[in-house]
Amino acid sequence: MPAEYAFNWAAVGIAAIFGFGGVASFFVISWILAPRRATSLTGIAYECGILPTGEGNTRYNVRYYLFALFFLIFAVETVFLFPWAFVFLDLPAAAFYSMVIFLVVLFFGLVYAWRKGVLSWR
Amino acid sequence: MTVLEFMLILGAALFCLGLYGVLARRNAVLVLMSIELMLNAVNVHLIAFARYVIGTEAIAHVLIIFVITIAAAEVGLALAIVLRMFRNWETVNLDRISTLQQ
Amino acid sequence: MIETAILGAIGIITVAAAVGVVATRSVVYAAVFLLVSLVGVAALFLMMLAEFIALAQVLIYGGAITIVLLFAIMLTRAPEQTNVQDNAQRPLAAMACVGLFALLVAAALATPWRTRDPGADPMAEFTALSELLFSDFLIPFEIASLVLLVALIGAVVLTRSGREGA
Amino acid sequence: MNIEPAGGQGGTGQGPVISTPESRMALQNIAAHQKSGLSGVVTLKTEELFAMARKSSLWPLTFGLACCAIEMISAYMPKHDFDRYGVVTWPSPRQSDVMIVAGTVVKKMAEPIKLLYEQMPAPKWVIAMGSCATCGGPYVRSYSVVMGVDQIIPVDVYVPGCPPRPEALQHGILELQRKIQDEPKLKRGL
Amino acid sequence: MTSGDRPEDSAPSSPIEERVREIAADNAQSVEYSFDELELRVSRESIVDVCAALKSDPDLDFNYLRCLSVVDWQDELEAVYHLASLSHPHKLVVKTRAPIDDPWIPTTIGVWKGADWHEREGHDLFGLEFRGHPDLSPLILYEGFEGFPGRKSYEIPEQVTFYGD
Amino acid sequence: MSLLDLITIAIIVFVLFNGILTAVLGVIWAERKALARLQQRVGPSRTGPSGILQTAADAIKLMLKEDVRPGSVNVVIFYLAPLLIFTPIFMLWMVLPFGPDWVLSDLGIGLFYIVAILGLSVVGHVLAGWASNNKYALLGSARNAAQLISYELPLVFAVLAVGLLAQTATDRPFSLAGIVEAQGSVPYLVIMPLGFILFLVGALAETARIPFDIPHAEEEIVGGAFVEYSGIRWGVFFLTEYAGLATMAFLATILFLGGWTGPFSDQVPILQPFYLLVKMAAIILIVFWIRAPLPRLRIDQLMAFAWKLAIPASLVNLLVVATIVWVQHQNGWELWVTSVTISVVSIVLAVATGIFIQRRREQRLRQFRQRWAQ
Amino acid sequence: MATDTGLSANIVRDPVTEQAELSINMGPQHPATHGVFRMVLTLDGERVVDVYPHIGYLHRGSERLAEGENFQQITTLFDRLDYVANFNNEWVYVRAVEKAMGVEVPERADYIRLILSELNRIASHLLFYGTYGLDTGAMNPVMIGFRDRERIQQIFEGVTGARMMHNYFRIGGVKEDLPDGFVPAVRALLDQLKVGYEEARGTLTESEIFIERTAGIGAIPPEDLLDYGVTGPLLRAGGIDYDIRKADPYSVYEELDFRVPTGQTGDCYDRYMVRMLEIEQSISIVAQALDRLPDGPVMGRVPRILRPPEGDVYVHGENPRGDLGVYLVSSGGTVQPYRLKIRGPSFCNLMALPAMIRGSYLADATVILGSMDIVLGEVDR
Repeated sequence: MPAEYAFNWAAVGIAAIFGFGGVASFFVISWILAPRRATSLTGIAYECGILPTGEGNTRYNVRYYLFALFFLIFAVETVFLFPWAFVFLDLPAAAFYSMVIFLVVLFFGLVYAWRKGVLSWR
Repeated sequence: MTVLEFMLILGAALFCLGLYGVLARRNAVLVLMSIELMLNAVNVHLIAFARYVIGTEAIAHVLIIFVITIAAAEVGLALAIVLRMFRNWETVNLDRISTLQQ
Repeated sequence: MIETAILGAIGIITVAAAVGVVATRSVVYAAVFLLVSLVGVAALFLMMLAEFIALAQVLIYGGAITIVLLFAIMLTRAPEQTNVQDNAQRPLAAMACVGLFALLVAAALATPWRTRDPGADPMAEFTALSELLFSDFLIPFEIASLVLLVALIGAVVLTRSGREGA
Repeated sequence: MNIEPAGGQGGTGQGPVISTPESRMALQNIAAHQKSGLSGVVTLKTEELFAMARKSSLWPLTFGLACCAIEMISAYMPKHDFDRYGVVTWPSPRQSDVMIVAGTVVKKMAEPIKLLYEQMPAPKWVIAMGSCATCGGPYVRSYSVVMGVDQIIPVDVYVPGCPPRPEALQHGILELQRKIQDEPKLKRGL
Repeated sequence: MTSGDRPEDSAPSSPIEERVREIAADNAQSVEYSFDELELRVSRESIVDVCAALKSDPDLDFNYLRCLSVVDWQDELEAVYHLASLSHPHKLVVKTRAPIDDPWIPTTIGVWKGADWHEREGHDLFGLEFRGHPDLSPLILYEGFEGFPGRKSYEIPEQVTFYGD
Repeated sequence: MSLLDLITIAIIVFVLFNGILTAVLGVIWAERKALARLQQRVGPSRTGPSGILQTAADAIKLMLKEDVRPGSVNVVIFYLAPLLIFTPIFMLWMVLPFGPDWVLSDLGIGLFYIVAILGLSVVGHVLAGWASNNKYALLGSARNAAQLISYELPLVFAVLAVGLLAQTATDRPFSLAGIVEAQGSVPYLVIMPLGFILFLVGALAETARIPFDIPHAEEEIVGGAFVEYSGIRWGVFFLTEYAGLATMAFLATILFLGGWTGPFSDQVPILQPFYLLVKMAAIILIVFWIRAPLPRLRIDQLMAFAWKLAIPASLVNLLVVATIVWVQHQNGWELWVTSVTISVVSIVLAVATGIFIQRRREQRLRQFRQRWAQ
Repeated sequence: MATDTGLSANIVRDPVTEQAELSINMGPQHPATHGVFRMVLTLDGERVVDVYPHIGYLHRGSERLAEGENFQQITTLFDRLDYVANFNNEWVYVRAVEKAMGVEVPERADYIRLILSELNRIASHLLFYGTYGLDTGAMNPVMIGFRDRERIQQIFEGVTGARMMHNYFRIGGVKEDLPDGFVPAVRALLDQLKVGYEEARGTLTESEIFIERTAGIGAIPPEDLLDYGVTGPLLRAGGIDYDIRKADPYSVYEELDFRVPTGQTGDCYDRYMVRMLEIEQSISIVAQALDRLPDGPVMGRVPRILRPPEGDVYVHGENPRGDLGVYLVSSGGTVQPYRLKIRGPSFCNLMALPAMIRGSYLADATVILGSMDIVLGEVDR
């Protein structure tokens, strides 16, 4: 494994560990220092001073799912865009045009969703 | 055990776990997650080949990209179907849905 | 030495998280385990010097697919299901999987792989990948766009309320 | 002289206590001197540091009941500017330290107030702002008014007035800060 | 310069009075002036009909229910409807009574939606049931409040002042 | 890869971690002071000179608050969510260059790293809302996730356009240090103003600042996903929010403002971090300034803005830059020709969008003014 | 716990959108409910399907309390009803007693009352401006609004000695004459208010996002407004030109020249605009009244002990929130009223809330509630 590569990613890995560990250490310090005086009422879910009714975990709006899905599709597009942006200058014209077509196709999907009113919340 | 073999066994383990999930789980969302595991097992094999086996260098990488793409499309569509099922039958239990269908 | 240890640790974490995915009863826990497992796979990619693919894995699986899964879970009220999530085929499935695993391990260990010396420049691999993708794999690439389009349209059609417009 | 309702911030639960801060401080000072060694000094110092942090960052719950609420809001606004003391509001009790009960507490509202108080994480303080929250005020003969919020939750500082001027509320906050600073010496709270 | 409401029209208010008499007809127990406002007394059975007629009549057009008060006259409960018209400059007071041991008056929520909370409040504080009201659950008192605090007979309980538990 | 390397990295990361914490305290203090100035107030003034210790006191106090864990929450995920939200933001700092040599891991595909890691923290938001078992939290987390993922796309496309542009001047176009070098003396803000605006909009939304603070929306859902969090766990969310703001300001500086470069920065290296800080501070102050007077958007307007305007616009921006760069490469133009062309096109596009929006606004205002004419 | 095998019973299904509904509680402690108002919203995703308002979290029994107090003492209760428009409340009450007793008020006292009440109307509308800014998410308006309100309160303090609870209007006049330098001070204040008004114009009135958030939200037909008994700026925003100062003039309003601003659509923006224009009009009314302010006594001839004759009066006046009515029943010969009913404008306006909110977004609910500018003191009394 090349040394620079290893160094770079070791830094990222250690950052992940420190991010987790640092924040977790906050929790531990707080757990040691903070008073504990909870009563039976303390644990009740906050709902503007009224005892909560019904269950908290009710379903989302399906529209949120669609936005997440669009994001997924466009994220995949990003995965293709980055390598393309890296090399398209060195490749024949077909590479450039193929990405234009790719974008247009996905843009069509966006327009379709737009037309169907998915983007405008009814 | 070489690294290649380690990766291959790892991939095999992921694949079998995924397969077990697909067969044994009855919540549709969990089944989908298991399918994701299986796809990832394939990716692990591919990356191991790309690194250590002759003749598979960049092609394996490209294949992984396509696997990820297909997985994304599959998850989006399959979950939409799950949502549809849930709307129609108020459940995501596959056993129950197959009985309801009859 | 350190590398081997890290690789082993990542592998163990990945498999353990995968076990969590298929063993846990809570669907949300399963999603979190899946996230860990997939990020573990991304780390494996990193160990194999494929940094672009590792990041793509994190972006698509870690960011997007997990969110979509979580949204679907929230939408189906599935997190409240605490009863057994497994069906009756469980022992049978377990046996089949153990058998398959044994077969695959045997195959992996028995096959004489034609190995080569691993490459050493990650950026070169990224360049190679990119060039291959946009020269030899142009047609699959365009088809991928169509697949994504179909997924998008299909999801829109499926999730739209059935009565409206019908 | 202030009358401490029992089960107050200290949560000692020893029944009604009537004492002056001065008398209690004297008692505690004696107790502190009897402690031997460095550890007592160190803990006292850390606790004082903690008390300084606590008193400098009093976050009240966004919560106004009646007339006094308007004067309370005035206290956050340009002319009086509570932010100088680090007092900024948060809408959820989970993130608040102080509950400023500004206005008349009616019986229908008593339960929500109690619940909100319990939902706040310790250490927590209560300021009763205005005559109504202190003792019922002009509504002392009403059938639906609670005669002071100290009947449902322990109060640390009473701010008299109907309604108190914003300056009076600021004085109340300063008094509360003094009280918090005194708490480690008094071995209460924390 | 007078303070308070001046008599609203020095112009003859009698046409309104006549019109009110016409509409109320047999239902009217009395029609008279009190201060500057015309006052119409009707029986509780006819209150809805009278109110509906007062509202729908184009000459009167009492489209605005200014206030609905309940007064406890010890033996009787009185509902007072202050009406006004925004198209004509005139006002009217309609009163109706119910005995205190049989306290009900038909609801006028079908005539003015604005009667809704006034009636619920009257039910809360005076125990006057507005029959036909869709939702007479406590509006300003809490569930389980004992007695009718608006009534003269309601003794305000001695306030218990205590410190601690 | 030796153990020494690992220890070095660990020390640097530890310093960075604490540095970020301190910086965040400073940023929060600066915001309170700046907001107070904008609102004719004084702001914190009692704790330390000019109230500079105010945020430190807040942090210590949060640390000392009781750890309230509502009975109905899912404990594991409730505790996991703050970690999941903070860690990705912290990981971003590993690739941010503080100077030409002052970068911990100078990844060849640093841009893609940022894009990938940025998406991770959304999971934490959704989990936080779900684990709280609270209706406000659930609504808040749904809004938060939808907003974060929607505005990540314009951000990503704007960032990618920068990478494309850097192709013309460097052979490491996706490395952040490479991008700074590629900018030379002309920052990309001048060459690609449209991209900068899109980046800024995306960054505002990613950090949930007014007018995009719908996930928190105190007036509607009382603080959103974090409504049940108390003490230091809530503090971590707060910290993450401002750390995210600092990260975004840093990124904007690197990508669009020329990073550490400035007059005499090559001769006097000590000026480099100074320039970086000044540029970051300028961006952060702009964000504060935006916050003071603007009302909040509504969730549907927000999403419509993202999907109907920001994403198409950023895609168009990307395509335009790509086309010009490609044509330049085909025809062998000079570098400055490309820059000027892109600059002109981008400015024209930005101004056209601006005029379009302004005309709509004028039209509407005229209508309202007419209606309310005396 | 619901299982995935059974159909969950507590899902309410909307036949149109087939979404599960979520009922969410706002208040009594909530930053946007302006006090202790509580409403339970039934949501379909982000859409509000239904609203059920709960009031009474500030019910202090003022009406019953008034039956046990002397006529002079009751003014203090009126101060605390609509606690951001204290003078306006006091005025309506003292007019009711004056009408019942037939007391004449000196002209100077009438003018003093008018000036103070109109200033109070400005203060109330400034409070609305600030809190409405907060409701839409902006921070600066509340600071601007309170800065100017503070200036008005300074004048009040000079006149009555109190910032809020003045108890200054007496039956038959006012408590004492104005202090020296009142007129120039108010003139200077009016100039400051005009500057602040322009500032307000820049912050919200012409802000694109603010218009986007408020225009077209919460409008219901004017007939419905009337049917619910909605009054004040809400009614006028709906296009109905009903202002008691014009429609049923009291005091010296007839002698002054002012305009009643009305809206067209009745949406939240119109309501905001009507209030802002009323500030302008009130500034002009105060300026005119200052010009005409006569000399003379400030207290009429009133018996020391007030015993109104038997009978009932209903007096109303135009408060910042609408039509405040006082129904006063005197049994004759007593020093206490037999019955006092207060018709709070916010109380009646609130009845229209469900009709306004239904079908809008969750975020709009707080904007609509904010546009009603309720004060719980007079809702619950």
